[in-house]
Amino acid sequence: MTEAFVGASLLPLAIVVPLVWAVLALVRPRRRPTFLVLPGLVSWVTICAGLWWYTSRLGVLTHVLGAWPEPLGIALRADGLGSTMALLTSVIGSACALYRLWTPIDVDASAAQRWFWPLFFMLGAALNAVWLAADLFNMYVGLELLGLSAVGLVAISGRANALAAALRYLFAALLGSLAYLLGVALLYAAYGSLALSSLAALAAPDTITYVALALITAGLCLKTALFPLHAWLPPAHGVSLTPVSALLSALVVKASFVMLLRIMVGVGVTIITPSLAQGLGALGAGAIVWGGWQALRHAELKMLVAHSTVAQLGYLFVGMALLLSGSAPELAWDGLMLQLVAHALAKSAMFLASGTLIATSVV
Amino acid sequence: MNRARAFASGALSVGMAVMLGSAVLTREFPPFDLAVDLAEGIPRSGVAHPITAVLLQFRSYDTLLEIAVLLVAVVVALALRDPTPADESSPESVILDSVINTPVLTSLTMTLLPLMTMTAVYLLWAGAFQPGGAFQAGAVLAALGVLWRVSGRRTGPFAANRWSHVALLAGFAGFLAAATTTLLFGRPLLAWPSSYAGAIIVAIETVLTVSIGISLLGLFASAPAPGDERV
Amino acid sequence: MSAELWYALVGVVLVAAAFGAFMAHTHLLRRLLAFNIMGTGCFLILVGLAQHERAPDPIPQALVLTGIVVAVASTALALILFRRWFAATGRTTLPEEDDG
Amino acid sequence: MLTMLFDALLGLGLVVAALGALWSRDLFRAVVLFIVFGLLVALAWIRLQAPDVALAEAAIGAGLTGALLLDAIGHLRRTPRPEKS
Repeated sequence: MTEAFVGASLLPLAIVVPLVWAVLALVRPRRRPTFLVLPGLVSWVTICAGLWWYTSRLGVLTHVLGAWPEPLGIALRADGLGSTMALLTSVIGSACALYRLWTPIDVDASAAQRWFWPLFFMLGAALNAVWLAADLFNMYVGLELLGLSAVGLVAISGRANALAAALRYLFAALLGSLAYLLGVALLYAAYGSLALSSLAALAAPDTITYVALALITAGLCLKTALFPLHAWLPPAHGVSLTPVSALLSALVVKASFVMLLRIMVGVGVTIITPSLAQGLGALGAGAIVWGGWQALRHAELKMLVAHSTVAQLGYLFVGMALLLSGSAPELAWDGLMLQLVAHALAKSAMFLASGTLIATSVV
Repeated sequence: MNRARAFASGALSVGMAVMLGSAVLTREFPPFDLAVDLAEGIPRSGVAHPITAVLLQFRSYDTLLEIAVLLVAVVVALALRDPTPADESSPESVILDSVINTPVLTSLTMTLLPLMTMTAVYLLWAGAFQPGGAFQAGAVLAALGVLWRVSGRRTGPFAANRWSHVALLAGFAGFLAAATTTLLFGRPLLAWPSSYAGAIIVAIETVLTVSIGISLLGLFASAPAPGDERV
Repeated sequence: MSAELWYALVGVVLVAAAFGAFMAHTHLLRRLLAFNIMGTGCFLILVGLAQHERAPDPIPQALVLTGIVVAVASTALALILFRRWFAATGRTTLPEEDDG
Repeated sequence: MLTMLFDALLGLGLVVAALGALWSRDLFRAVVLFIVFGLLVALAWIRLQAPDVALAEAAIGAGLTGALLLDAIGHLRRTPRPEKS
């Protein structure tokens, strides 16, 4: 077996293994899930670390699903961005899972205990599916899986404020993914293909492409909670169980951002004018100011941290604007990656720490 | 609704119409056509009906994730079931009940039961070479389950028990297993050898039909509490 | 005009009308209706425009089948949340204090 | 000619049913119009030579979603709490 083959086989495993654990958690829901969850986490981190290692050695890895080559079939593709995000997901996901296992402080319903793990592993699989996707419609299905499992995790405690936050989140997510799907429909009608790789070569600056990109951008910005489309985020991230807040802020909002980044770089880079890119950057700058101001005004710790996510996401859009306006693309790319990784680590740690702080100070 | 909100949503609606309309009307003939690839791929796919070939061969990974979406919805439904269980004898819905629950309907359901089951089986079987397939057949099964519940029954083929739990999971678990097994043979995910592909697809579709039916029904009632053996 | 283009344009009108209604209504069930109609309009555009001046294309049709199942799963999830929310508070809308 | 007339009427019917479902004052009537809309869309799918989608739309889009929504309205009406609008 060649090294490239082993590396490429890790791509589907990064998605299949969490799915398998989701099924196992459904088949035998237990009161003490440690013995079920720990092997799942270990295998998940191992696979993602292996994927990252192979990608850093061999470059971009591609796995042609069903042996049907693109654009008729679908491929999974791991580049530096995708495999880094997958590794980050497995590490942060494991941290949140361990927190959940070992500090069961904010468990307030037995239902939450029982149904948490299937949704948790589904969320992990969906995140990896988005990081490794290379097809526009496949990204849509991955995004829906992500959105519904995230909404489920927010709502799982069944408290009224969690239900309100979940409903607000769900309706924003539904509108966002529908706008995205409209854009995809237009792109398929215009180019006859859904594979990012073939679209990159074909994209032309005509009306239908601009409209499609506008819809995709609007939908994904709503899902990434870019100012001023951010109203759904603070309640959803503020009222959930602590490990769920950490997962949502660190990883879930970045999924739609990474999709937008891939589409912009793959399809849009030749047709997005610098002024359009600067417009996105301006919104990002607005998010930094507004999110920071709102964070200052909130007294409740988790709401404060949630508003800081709005501000930090703004930096990502500023980075994307720099990348697309093309003055120093490599520097912008480095900055983006740094911000993606740093914010994910810092924000998940902050949520987990604030959860512990709240629990110990109340009791 | 206040005036500003009405005005803003009207403006958004018109803007959307202009934007989409201009895009649709100015589309030029696409440079790319998958019809050739499709025509070439279908003979090797193991199924004759192009849509089934797309759903379970060319884009089978989409379908796998889609079944996962359905499963997530059912899991959330189970997690958030009404904590106070409804009175077992009460009908599912007042409106549906007044419209539907009559002696005529009850006897009609009994007549429809075998008929709709046959329709589901036919659709499943037809999916290999003409319109039909797991989703349509599953939807017919779910519709049958809805009728069954609305006419006030809690027992029988659509009751909550261990078997409905198994049936709920079997579709996704079976599909996932069939997808992953190929990796053991050094083939890509979901790449079934073309000589077995037809049989594998029929098997997957059969299990999926039952699972989709039970899932959709579970979403409707969110009461066939699978695995309700409280721990 | 081909029938395909006609139905794609009908889809455009449906999406636009439903989008407006989605933004205008606060009642969650009405928003859900609007979401479903918007989705259907989107599917009509997808298939209609892809098949305009071309042979029937099974790929968008299969995508629509997937989309319909995803839409019904989302709708069902929204209804479950909505019913629990209504049972807890008696409200059919979201709390509007930070609606913006 | 006849098919063109049919297409024109069906498209018009779709828009009218959708507007009714979106703006009807009575929620029950809105949902019924939504189900009618779903059945009309199934006809449109047949005209677009997509019988598979027509089947799924009629069974899931109109049938199941309609039943889900009707059920939810029944739930609203049964509950004694006053409905805020």
